[in-house]
Amino acid sequence: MALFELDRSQYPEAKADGSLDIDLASGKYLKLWQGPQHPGITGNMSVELTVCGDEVVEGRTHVGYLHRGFEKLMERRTFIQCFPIVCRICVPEPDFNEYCYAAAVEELAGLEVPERAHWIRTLILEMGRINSYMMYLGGQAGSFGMGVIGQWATYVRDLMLDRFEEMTGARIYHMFILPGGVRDGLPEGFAVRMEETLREVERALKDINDVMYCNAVFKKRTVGVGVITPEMIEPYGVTGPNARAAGVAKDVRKDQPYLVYPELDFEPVTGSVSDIYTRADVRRRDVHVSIDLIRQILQKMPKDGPVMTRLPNVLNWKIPEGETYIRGECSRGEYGYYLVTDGSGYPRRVNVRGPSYTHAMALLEKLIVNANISDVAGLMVSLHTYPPEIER
Amino acid sequence: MTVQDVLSPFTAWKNLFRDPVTVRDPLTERPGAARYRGFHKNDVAECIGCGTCEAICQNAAIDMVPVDGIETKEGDSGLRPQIDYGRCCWCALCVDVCMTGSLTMSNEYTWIDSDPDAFRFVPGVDHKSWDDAELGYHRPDGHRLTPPERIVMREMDPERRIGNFEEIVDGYSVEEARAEAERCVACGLCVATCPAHMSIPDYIATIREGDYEAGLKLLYETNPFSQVCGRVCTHKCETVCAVHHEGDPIAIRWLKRHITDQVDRDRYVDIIGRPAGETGHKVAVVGAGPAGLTAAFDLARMGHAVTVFEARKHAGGMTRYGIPEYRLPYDALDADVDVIRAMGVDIKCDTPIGDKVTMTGLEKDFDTVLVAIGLHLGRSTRIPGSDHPKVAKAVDLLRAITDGETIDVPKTAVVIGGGNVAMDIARSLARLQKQIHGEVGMTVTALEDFSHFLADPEEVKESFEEGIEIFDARGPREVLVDEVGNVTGLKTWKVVSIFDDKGRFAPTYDEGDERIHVGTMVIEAIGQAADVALLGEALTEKLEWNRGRITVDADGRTSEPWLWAAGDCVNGPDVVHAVADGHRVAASMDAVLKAKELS
Amino acid sequence: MKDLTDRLGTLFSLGDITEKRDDLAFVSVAPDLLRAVITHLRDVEGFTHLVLLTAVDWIEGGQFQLTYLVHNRTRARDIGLRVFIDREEATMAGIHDLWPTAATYQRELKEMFGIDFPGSPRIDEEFILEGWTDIPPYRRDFDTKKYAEETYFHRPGRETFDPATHMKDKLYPGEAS
Amino acid sequence: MEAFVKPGEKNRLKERPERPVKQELQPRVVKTPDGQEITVEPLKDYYCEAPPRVHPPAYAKIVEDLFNWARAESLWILGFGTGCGAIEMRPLMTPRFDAYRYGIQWRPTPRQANLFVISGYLSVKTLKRAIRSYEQMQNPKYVVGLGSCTINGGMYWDSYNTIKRLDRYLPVDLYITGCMPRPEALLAGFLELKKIIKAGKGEGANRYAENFDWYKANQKQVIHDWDMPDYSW
Amino acid sequence: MTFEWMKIPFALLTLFIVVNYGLLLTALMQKIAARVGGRYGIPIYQNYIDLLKNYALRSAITHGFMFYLGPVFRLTGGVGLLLFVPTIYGSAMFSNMSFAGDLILALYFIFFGSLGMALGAGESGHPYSAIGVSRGLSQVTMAELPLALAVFAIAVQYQTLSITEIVAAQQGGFLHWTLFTNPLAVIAAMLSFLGSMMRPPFDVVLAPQEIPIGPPTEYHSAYLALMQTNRVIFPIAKIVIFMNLFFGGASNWPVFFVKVFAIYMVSVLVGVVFPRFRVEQSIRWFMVWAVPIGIAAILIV
Repeated sequence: MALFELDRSQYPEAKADGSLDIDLASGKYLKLWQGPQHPGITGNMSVELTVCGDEVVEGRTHVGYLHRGFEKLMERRTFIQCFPIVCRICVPEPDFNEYCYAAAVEELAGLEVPERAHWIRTLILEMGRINSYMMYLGGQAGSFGMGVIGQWATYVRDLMLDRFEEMTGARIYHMFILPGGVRDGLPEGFAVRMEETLREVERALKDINDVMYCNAVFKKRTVGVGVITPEMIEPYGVTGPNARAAGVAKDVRKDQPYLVYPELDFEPVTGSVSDIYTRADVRRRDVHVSIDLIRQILQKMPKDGPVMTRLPNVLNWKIPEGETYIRGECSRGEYGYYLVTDGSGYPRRVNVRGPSYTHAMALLEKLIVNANISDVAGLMVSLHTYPPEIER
Repeated sequence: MTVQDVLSPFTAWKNLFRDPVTVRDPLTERPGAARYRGFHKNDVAECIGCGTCEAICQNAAIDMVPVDGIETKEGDSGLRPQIDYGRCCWCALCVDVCMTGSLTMSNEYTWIDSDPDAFRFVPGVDHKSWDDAELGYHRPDGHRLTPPERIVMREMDPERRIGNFEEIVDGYSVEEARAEAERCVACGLCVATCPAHMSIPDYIATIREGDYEAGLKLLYETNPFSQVCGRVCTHKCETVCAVHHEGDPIAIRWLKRHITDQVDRDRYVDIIGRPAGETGHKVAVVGAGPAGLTAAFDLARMGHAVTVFEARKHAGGMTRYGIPEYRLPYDALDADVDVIRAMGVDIKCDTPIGDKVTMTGLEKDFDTVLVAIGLHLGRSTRIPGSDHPKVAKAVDLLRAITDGETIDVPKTAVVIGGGNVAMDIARSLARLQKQIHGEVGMTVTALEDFSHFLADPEEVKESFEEGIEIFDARGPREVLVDEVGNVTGLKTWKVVSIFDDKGRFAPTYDEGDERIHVGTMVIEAIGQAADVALLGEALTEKLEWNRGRITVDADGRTSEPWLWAAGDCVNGPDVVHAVADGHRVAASMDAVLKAKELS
Repeated sequence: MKDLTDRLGTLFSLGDITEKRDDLAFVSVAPDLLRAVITHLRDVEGFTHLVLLTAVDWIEGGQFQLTYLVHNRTRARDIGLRVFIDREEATMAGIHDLWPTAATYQRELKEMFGIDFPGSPRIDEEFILEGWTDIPPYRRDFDTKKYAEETYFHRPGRETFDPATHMKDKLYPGEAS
Repeated sequence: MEAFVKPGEKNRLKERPERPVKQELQPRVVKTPDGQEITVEPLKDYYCEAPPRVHPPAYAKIVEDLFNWARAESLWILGFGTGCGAIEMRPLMTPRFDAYRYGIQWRPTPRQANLFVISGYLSVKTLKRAIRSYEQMQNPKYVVGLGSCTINGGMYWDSYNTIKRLDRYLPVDLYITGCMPRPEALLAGFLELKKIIKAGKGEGANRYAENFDWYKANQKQVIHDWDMPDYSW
Repeated sequence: MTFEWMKIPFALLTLFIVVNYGLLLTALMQKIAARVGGRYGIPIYQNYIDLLKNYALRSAITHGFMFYLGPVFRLTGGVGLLLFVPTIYGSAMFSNMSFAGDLILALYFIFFGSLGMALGAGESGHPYSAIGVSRGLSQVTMAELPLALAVFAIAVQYQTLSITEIVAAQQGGFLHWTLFTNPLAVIAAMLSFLGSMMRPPFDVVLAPQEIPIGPPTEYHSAYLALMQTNRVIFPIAKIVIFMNLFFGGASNWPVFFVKVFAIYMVSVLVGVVFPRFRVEQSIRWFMVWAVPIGIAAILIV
């Protein structure tokens, strides 16, 4: 209805760098801060909105509330001491940090990882992916005021955390994948309990599908909102489900297979138009892929064999000079570790490339313009970003 | 948008009729998983306080603190880890690295307090509710952060080595040594056990860094017999090595040897440093063994004029005359002696005390005197037939071999004794037998059984490899002599026990298990005594004695103010002990001499 | 990867080339050539995805190494461009016009390393830190432990003993070494 | 609890240059849509400045006991995930653990919340917001430090950007150790907090007001751009 | 009709019953919603504690006179609404202050609270309050429209503006309820009811994830307690109107409890399973669906 269309001609012109010259003194605009203390924000970050009526004229992401200086701290920790700290970079899916870091160290130190450790690592990463998506599903529904999805999703995530707990000995920060392999094999009867959990996940997914995806109001809120056009993908470094929803069938698991992905059978999930709905849908289907992958892994993985290579004395561990980049496909996109060593017992530099770095900064600031205030939270959640991996 | 989209969401209401999935009582119904990394437990009896957990903790959460009721002793620092739960991140690296496996985790995870200073405790000492928890994280089998296996020392094949006196072990290559040095966790528990308190972790660190000259300097600060000790030290340090608890100890002795091998011998004196300026004091040392020479070395570096009187042809004492060449090549010993000489020590060989030089003379001519005469008299079993000329003492034979004297090598011989000296003489004679007769015919009979054997395991292993027969738990009863008067062998009984209830030496035998060991010669290697005759009667009278040994105080000082005694003759046979003694005596003498200056 | 570096070598004068894996190589490029090389990689060779832009502080050599990692999505391979710039006058031309998202990386480098990218959007704005007055924290000469000890409160009352020293004090006090 | 030290006594802070007030916080003249011109002084207008006050228990003991019981049984947590521990708040409030059963709810605005759960480490930037949020909460209010990093810095003990001891900056009633503490531990902590409140010991807000200068000095020592009033209830 | 002073204690008794019922009912609704999520939810008495707690908070701040009056207005709206509608049909004790034209007054009171709230929340100076108020007013206005149309329809139908008379007209079996005599009006009114219950899909006014809880953002302590009290009275008062107008009223307390619960449940039934509309979407939705039905209801009559 044309009745509600706003006249955008009165908005200020964007400058070359995309910023706007907004005269707050004119009284036409209102400055709004979403976050850091704001229930609609993902994690602890904030968005500075300049609104005109209900429309956002400009949005600026502010991060740093969770900055702990990991990259600096790692420079003064030995290679083994870095291993417990890396997982803290991303809370909902910490295992990716552990894997990337371990793989980078293994490559530079020339360690061979036992076959079974690869399988267990893949298993952990896929379990973590489900968890991360469940977290997202709850957040996405919650951002539109549908709390019940969050209840279900968090519950099945919790069941998955139980599996994590019995396998790794911890709920959130598993600290299980360390350079050289993994700590231990699977506990007795793990596959059976895992299958039960997977069934629960599937059941919850079906319910969520019925209630959230086949929902007139949800569709109304999300279809066609916050579209990432294919043209935006390269300039804004969009990866993962955000890009796949736009039809870019790029998945690191397929393109540059790592761990045991070459031996697993799956197809990357894609969509057609990357709006909030499709992105949510891609993620839902991705959970199904992960469930299938976990089943394949549990079926195909070797039942015995070592899970840990013999490490040198970690207290005196030095790694020859070199640099490398390890990437993987986490639930949010491309996760990578850039590790530089200088022959000493400490990393020279570690740089963590989290997908949120591009998604929550440049991309969000781009997408947020002309959005409705009501959609800001939903839009932000739909990019599936976690601030700690931006500021680390 | 379809009608389905409007109706489908209402399916959520079916949950209304399902039971909630909530855990009714989360506080009691949810124990941590079997592998849960909860709060720490420590088996304080197992723990050795090595501090490896502290070293690996990236959060600086662990302090090593003294604990009431836990004594500091060899191989146990008496410290126990205190964990600050205001720092811990439950990564369990401390558990993974724990050298004894004493540190584990429970599956308990709830600790609440309004006092922020309360979150600090010594696991296993400060009693907590989770101390008895059965579940929880333990290091999985095979998951090690420090390599437990020692780098194998390459040595000559038994076939090749048996015919000669060449050194058996090859020594580590640089790569091997570095790999072995990297296994060290630098806890420093070994330092206290080493009689000379060598700075072991520090010199091992120099191997990792490849800085051998720094390593050599560290070695000679505490041990002028580094080359000797690098080969034949009894390495007590390795018995308390933290790695030893769940793996092979670090090859500390071989690493020490590796440092000395890596530095050119011409550079030694420059690296070690020249002695300080002269003080004008004169010191006499009787006996150029490890104890005497170490004291001489130290005193010379302090600037005193030291003269060493040695009865034999060469310096070195028991290290030369007691240890066969295949274990300690003479050039290594000579090199160490040369270093000591280079410090300005005057070593007078072939100068026995008694005739030309007497103790009374030394007392007059020198400010202080050290007696370090070692144990050069072999003890006898006193069994029937042991006075036969073909029954020899091991020390005498070894000396003869060292001095290159021709000895009558029997085709078959029996050794009585199970210590290292027994092995030395057996293996030396075996070599000579091989050279002369073409085959080995040695038998060793030991009082102890193999599980309590006195000789080093590797000595035993190598002896077997060289074709020497070893019988354990055999008590010698009689040397058998045939009617012509030739020794034909040794009769032994099976040993039932060696010590009585009170721990006194009183072996009992099973007479039914008798055995005849064939041999044309019997060698006694059951212990040595000091030859104290050289002290002279007057002095012997004046000194205090305890079971045939001179009584000395902790510094090695005798009851005579000018006289010190050190080494095997006061402490029993051990090279590195002798070195430690030498240091102690030197420090004590130096203090006395300095005090004299002041007064 | 060899074919690519060879082709690049014919067009530009490159520095060290490190083949890390079949799908990853690092190439050193002079600062003034960077733009040409990276534009060529993007437009001609299909390296359209800027993976990361970060810096390494080689304080011993007085240099910052900037690493531009670009990725070819179709052929699934990466090339990292190493650019060494002077540590004292750390300034570099930005690539935010090639990839808008690079502006974020450049802002971070400005704040955490003190490397300036003149003209980059919001380059002087605070990014992660707030009210920071010390030297940029990712520089090697910034000692985070010392800073933390000076600035924040640590809970007192902790004391630790070195096993070797403690054993010396207990078992053989006063003896040498 | 360690004795309160007078401000300045332990000031080890290096001299730091004065930072200029941000442009958006400087006074300016704003023209309203109807043409009026009004002066805006953000530092005054955006905040409600007033000194903090000690509110001692005002009623007879039996009434206070009743009130404390009500306060304990109705804990409203401020929805501010300051650190990674916040991730375990979600399971706590969802079916598995369902903390609502214990009268625990979350509120999106500090005005209506009574319990501030500091979920882990606080970066300096977040500390500033946490202080503001805390001060906007109404007396009595409670702070729970969640995780090791609130006790003694945790694994960020040598980080240049996180505070190490929460009790220096906010009055903390309770600590739950762990990294991170599980929902069960949180729940146990909240139940423990209830006991504290019922015993009338949850007087953190008054402690804060009494030692206001000390807290402020500590806060200002790490927050370098202090562009807000000292207290803004 | 003369004013009987005895009505005052009876009205207060009604108020007391309604407050308690409201406190329990809202808790019960929360428990029901929690069940759908798979959990138990708050204890049934939790609302009492929360209320007591909020009254017992020691400090409270004010942003100005209107800020203080906001909750008072809001509560007045709720109480007033309740007092001017007959709760129990046929009971002299519980017909409150109902009179011939009370329907109009009731409609006015529904609006009155929102207005007062708007003024008070506006005074708090919080931008989210302001946004919430603007959203609230536009949505409430829009949601009132179908209700007004429906009320108009039944006023025409029953030819009276007295709620009591409308209830009287519906007696004699449930087929006499407006629900069956004029279903279109009821549908329009119920859609409006959904819109005014602050539950999804029409809770954009509060929308914790967008404008953390909108108008009441700044309200706390006793202010909040006042509003909480209102929050239990007002919906019930509103439901009483709906019950009287469309569902035959209640002739005794048990019927009252059941009917109020059932009508309340409608909003929960929808609210739990749908996300929220944006404000312009909900306005559009009322325009497209509710208003035409309301007009149709009038036309049919």
